[in-house]
Amino acid sequence: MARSAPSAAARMRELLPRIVLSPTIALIAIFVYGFIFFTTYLSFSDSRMLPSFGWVGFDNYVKLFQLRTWDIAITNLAIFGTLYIGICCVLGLSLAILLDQKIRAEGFIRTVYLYPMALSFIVTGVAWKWFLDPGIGLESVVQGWGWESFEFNWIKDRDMAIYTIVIAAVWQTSGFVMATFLAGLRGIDSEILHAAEVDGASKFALYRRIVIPQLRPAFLSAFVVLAHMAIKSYDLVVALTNGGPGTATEVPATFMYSYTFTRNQMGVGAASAEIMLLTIAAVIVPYLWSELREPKR
Amino acid sequence: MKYKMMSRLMASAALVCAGASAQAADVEVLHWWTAGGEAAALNVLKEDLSTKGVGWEDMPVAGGGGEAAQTTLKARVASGNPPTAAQLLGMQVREWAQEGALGDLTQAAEAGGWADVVPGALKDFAMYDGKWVAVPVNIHRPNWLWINAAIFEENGLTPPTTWEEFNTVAQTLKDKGITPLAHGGQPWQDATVFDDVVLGIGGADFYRKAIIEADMDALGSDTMVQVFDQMRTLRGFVDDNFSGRDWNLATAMVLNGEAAMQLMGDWAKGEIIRADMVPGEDILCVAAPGTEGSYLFNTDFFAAFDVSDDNRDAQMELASAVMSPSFQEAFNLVKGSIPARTDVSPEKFDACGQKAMKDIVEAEGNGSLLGSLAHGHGQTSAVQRAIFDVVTEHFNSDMSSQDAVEELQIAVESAAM
Amino acid sequence: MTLRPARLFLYLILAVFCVYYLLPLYVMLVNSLKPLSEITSGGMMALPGDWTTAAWTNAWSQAQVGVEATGLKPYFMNSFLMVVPAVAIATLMGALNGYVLTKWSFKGATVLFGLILFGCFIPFQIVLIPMARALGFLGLAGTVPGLIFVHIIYGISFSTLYFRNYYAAFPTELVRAAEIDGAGFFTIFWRIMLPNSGPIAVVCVIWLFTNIWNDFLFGASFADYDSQPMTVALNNLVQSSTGVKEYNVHFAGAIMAALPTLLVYIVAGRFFVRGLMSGSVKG
Amino acid sequence: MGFLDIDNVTKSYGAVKVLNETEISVEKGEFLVLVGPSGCGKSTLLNMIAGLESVTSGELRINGRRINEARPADRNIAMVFQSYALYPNMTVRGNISFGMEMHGIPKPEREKKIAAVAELLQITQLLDRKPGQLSGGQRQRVAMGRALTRDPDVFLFDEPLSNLDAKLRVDMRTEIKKLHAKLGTTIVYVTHDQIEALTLSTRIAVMFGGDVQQLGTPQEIYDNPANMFVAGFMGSPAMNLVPARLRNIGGVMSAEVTLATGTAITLPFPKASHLTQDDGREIILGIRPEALTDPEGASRDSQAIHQVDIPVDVIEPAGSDTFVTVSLGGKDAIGRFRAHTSARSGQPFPFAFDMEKAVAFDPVTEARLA
Repeated sequence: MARSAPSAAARMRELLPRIVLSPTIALIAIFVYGFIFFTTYLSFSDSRMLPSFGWVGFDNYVKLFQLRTWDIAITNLAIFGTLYIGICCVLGLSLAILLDQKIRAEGFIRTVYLYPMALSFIVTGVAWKWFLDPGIGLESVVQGWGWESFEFNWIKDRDMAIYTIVIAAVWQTSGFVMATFLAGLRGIDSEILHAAEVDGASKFALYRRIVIPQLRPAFLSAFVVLAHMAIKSYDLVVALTNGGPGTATEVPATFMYSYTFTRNQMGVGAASAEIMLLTIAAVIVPYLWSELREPKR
Repeated sequence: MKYKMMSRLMASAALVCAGASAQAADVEVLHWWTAGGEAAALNVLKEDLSTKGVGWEDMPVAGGGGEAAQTTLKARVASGNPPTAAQLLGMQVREWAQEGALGDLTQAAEAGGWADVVPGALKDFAMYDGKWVAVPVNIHRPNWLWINAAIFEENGLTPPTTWEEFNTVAQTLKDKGITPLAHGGQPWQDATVFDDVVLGIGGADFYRKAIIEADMDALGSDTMVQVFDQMRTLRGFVDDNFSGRDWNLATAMVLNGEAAMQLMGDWAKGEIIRADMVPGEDILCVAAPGTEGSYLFNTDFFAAFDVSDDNRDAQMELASAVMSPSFQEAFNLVKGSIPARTDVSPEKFDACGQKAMKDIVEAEGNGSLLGSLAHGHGQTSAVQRAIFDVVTEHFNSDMSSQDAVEELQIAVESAAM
Repeated sequence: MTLRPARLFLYLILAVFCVYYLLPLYVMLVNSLKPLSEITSGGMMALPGDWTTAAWTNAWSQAQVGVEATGLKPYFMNSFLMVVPAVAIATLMGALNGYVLTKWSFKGATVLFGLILFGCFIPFQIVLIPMARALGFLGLAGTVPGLIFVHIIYGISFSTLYFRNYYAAFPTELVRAAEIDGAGFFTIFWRIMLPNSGPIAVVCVIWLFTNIWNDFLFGASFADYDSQPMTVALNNLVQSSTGVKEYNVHFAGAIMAALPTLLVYIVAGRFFVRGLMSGSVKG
Repeated sequence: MGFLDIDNVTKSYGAVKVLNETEISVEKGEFLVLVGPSGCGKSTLLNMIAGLESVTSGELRINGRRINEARPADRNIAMVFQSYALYPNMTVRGNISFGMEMHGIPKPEREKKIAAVAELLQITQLLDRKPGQLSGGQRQRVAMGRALTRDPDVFLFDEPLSNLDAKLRVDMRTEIKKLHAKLGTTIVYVTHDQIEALTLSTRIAVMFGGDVQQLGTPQEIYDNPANMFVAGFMGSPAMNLVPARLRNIGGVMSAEVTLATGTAITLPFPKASHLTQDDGREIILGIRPEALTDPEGASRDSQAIHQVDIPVDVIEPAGSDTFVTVSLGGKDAIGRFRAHTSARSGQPFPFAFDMEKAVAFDPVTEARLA
């Protein structure tokens, strides 16, 4: 049977969605992937103050992994990332469950929990620094109340300073995670909950066995947001400790910034950026995989 | 009003005579003097330029002692849209000049006779390849020791002139329950102290060899071990809360008697004056122990970037205005530093300023006018920060001096590569 | 009401966390209302002995930010001029992308979506130098459109993610019905999709507005002297290295700089959970 | 050539063929129902007619015009969706008027048409409400109203009643039938509900596995299902499919069925008279519940009533009828008795087999033999 050729208008209709999508694709291709490629090249180059294109092979990577600060940065990221994501999830979920108990002032409380997300650490950095400073902050205030032996000097303590970063980071994002979980909780069919209650499930069992397993999508999106924030966290560290005491709270983001822009060792900075990108990819790609496979029913 | 018109006319006439394009463009200045007195002092420059028909486009980016401004500068240069002038420290001037990003001010320099009035050590940074590429705005001296006079008087102490004396004085104070040294644990502050100790213990030649020339033997020498020993000793004279503290909070400790001394540059004077105290009287200023006769300097330059021809005249105007004695005097009176030209009268400066102006002449004479490592006049950014790493790490941990010296050598070697 | 003690305990826990979240804001607010002398004499948590709004007026219109003592006032406008178009365009493009990816999907669209999504995760520091070059190349260096352009690029991944997930749950039959009714690609988008995207638009706008308003790095690097955004000005006010630090003014300025985003959260916050519910949390 | 021609049409997604070569010709004013279980290809076919899915091969014609490439809007069709697909942001009026607006019909004319359609469907008082404020039945009417304004050549219905409760469904079914009678438009209607198919249609296409299993009037489909699938799918309770054996007893054909007791009964089977050569052949005997009754309830007109005593397994009174289950050929078979039957479970009872209504299938090909 002869199939008449589709008209120009029909072809246009066919192409239109792709045309609409193409500016985005072009922008992303250049300004995300192109730049990643550029950085990759820089990481193999002798760039110092500004990009330069002399090829030096893996020198920058070798140098990078010999640097103790990089070691510290990686270790800190592991500690920070684990605690930050873990605590945010647990706290966010707990708060969401508590808030889901038909609380009277829910709107107000939710806003209070959520607002830190609105503030950058350029804004709250000084307040946090003061609050954590034993001389003027929490320690001195509590001691002023009469609890003389109270100590809270983590920010001055090389071994503990990274945990103060966790405290502030959790402060900023746990409300957002709470909102994500709350949305997940509200999305659960209430009939299932009634059914479980009729079955005699205790409140605890109800959440553990029925509710939390259904929050998997919320967990996933919270995890992705948290993971990329953990790896990208820069403002926070700069505002609170600027990497100190010593280099105790250096993280890859501050390391990369400092080598690229302050120390004029752009090649090493680019190498560290590559490692960060690989880490991000290792976290994100499996997520994207699972996310995007599903729609192909 | 009439006068202003006249002067503007004359200025443009002068430009026409000079054969330059009469169109006076604006100058865009990237700097990190963003707040308080220093920013207001810069306004003097702006006003001055506006009388010459040159507009001022202000591009302040503060943070990390110019680190944020450096990032901005790189972005601006990379985008092919550099500012007319940018505030830079000495080493940064040299690094940008090496990248070929800077313009040429020689014409203005010759007209103004700058070569005769600017100290040689500064000229080394302001000139590259025989051309003037930047103009110095001020000379800071980081190697000051600030002393709370009342505390010393009460305890019958005299200002220490060597590190040994310092240790004795400090121990006495510590025994009496007074924090001897106010200090803020930030890398640049640690390095400021380190500078003083290297210079005080090793002397000017050692400082030049170890810091400025990054000589491996000097860096690995016993003298360097002694320097780190002294750093360890100093650690004992600092209160427990020092880490991360801003320098001005440390100064405040000296001002309100919580601590007796601080090793800090002359910008601390601003805090002293604001607390209604008199530098040189209530708060004594002496050279850091063992550095009397030497002068570490820290100069802010306005580097001229390679801009289009239209802007070049305005750029020259800016440079000339910066170098004018009246601006140098007015600005540095506010800033706490001393003028970058030697022919400004010390009359209006306070006791500490006058001492600095006297000391710098002496130091230049005996070859001990040296660039400060902590403030970007000792080493390239890479090496400088590598040394910061070791100094800070050592100061904040229980690393042995021997280990620190080894680390220092490795760090400098790897960063210099 | 038999569970009274448990209920009380519940409220107690929630209240404790309210304190945790409000503390930094409290510190900032209290200290912005004190004279500087009260701050330096200690007592970070104490209420002001001498209430004064001097620091606020100072930060708003008198404080030295750079050469001129303009306060933060002029920078507000700069930020708005940058944020509003960037948010509007990034949201619209995200909506269009989401619409195409879910309702006009074609072979390879999912892969493209995955590639777009990865843009959410790129650390901004690494794009600084190449972006500067690109802007210079495009003639957008140091301009407001240039800054808007940058924010759109790195906002679009998020807006596409939000709208794509939302539209995935949006009944396709509506699109089909509109097609049969004779509506074309764009008519369906304007008349059917967008009017029904309220919840997710709120989420997207909140997210983008906060991120772009709070951005410092791009603002400091790509703005010109006359377009520096609020965050850069605030930073200039707070971070001066060798100047005197007026903490009360800093805090007042900081709260001021945060007011628009705070307001967005307070006003639109209740739609936020609803918006999250309606799509972005679903897998 | 009919009014709507589905000419050798197929649909594939990549290698997967979801609709095999399909040939249906619909006459003007006909009410064609596509019925079948989910995944049978009926919705795909409908969407292809609507232009929402592309045609892989073959040709679609309306009124002789090829429409394969035409935009949905240009096919002069209207469609009512399962979920009604009302635009939630528009009022009822807006929903009804949207399509006309898109076709550039001027406002006064639109208003007039809306009024007329609203009148017809009795939704005038709902015109200014949003879909969210309507009940299921009201939404259904609005969705039909939206379709009606178009004066389409062909009306497409995609399971329009499946979201309604049982009572409303019956009411709306009647309404749709009335509407068809009144307007006389050509309708293609997709459902999985065989009762809807039987009650509404002038013709039915029973679909399964991407094929049209049988195309015919409701009567043909019901009485003479083309194969075991159609037999089992159409009618409720479903046709009893009983394993049996053909017997040629002196030139007269019979079906032999084994009871649970082991005894075989022989049922004279005049319809199989053309199968005299197949003595002993295994067949599946298809017999509808209303052809397996109590003797008093048996059809008076039938020439082939055969009565047998069989032990009753289960009795299920269902108001107007009573369903009686017995074991035939090792399978449960259901008979439809009158309401007040004296049959008792566990006891033998005389069953009347109406063999005029019985059919036979080949157990392997499942096609009808007789």
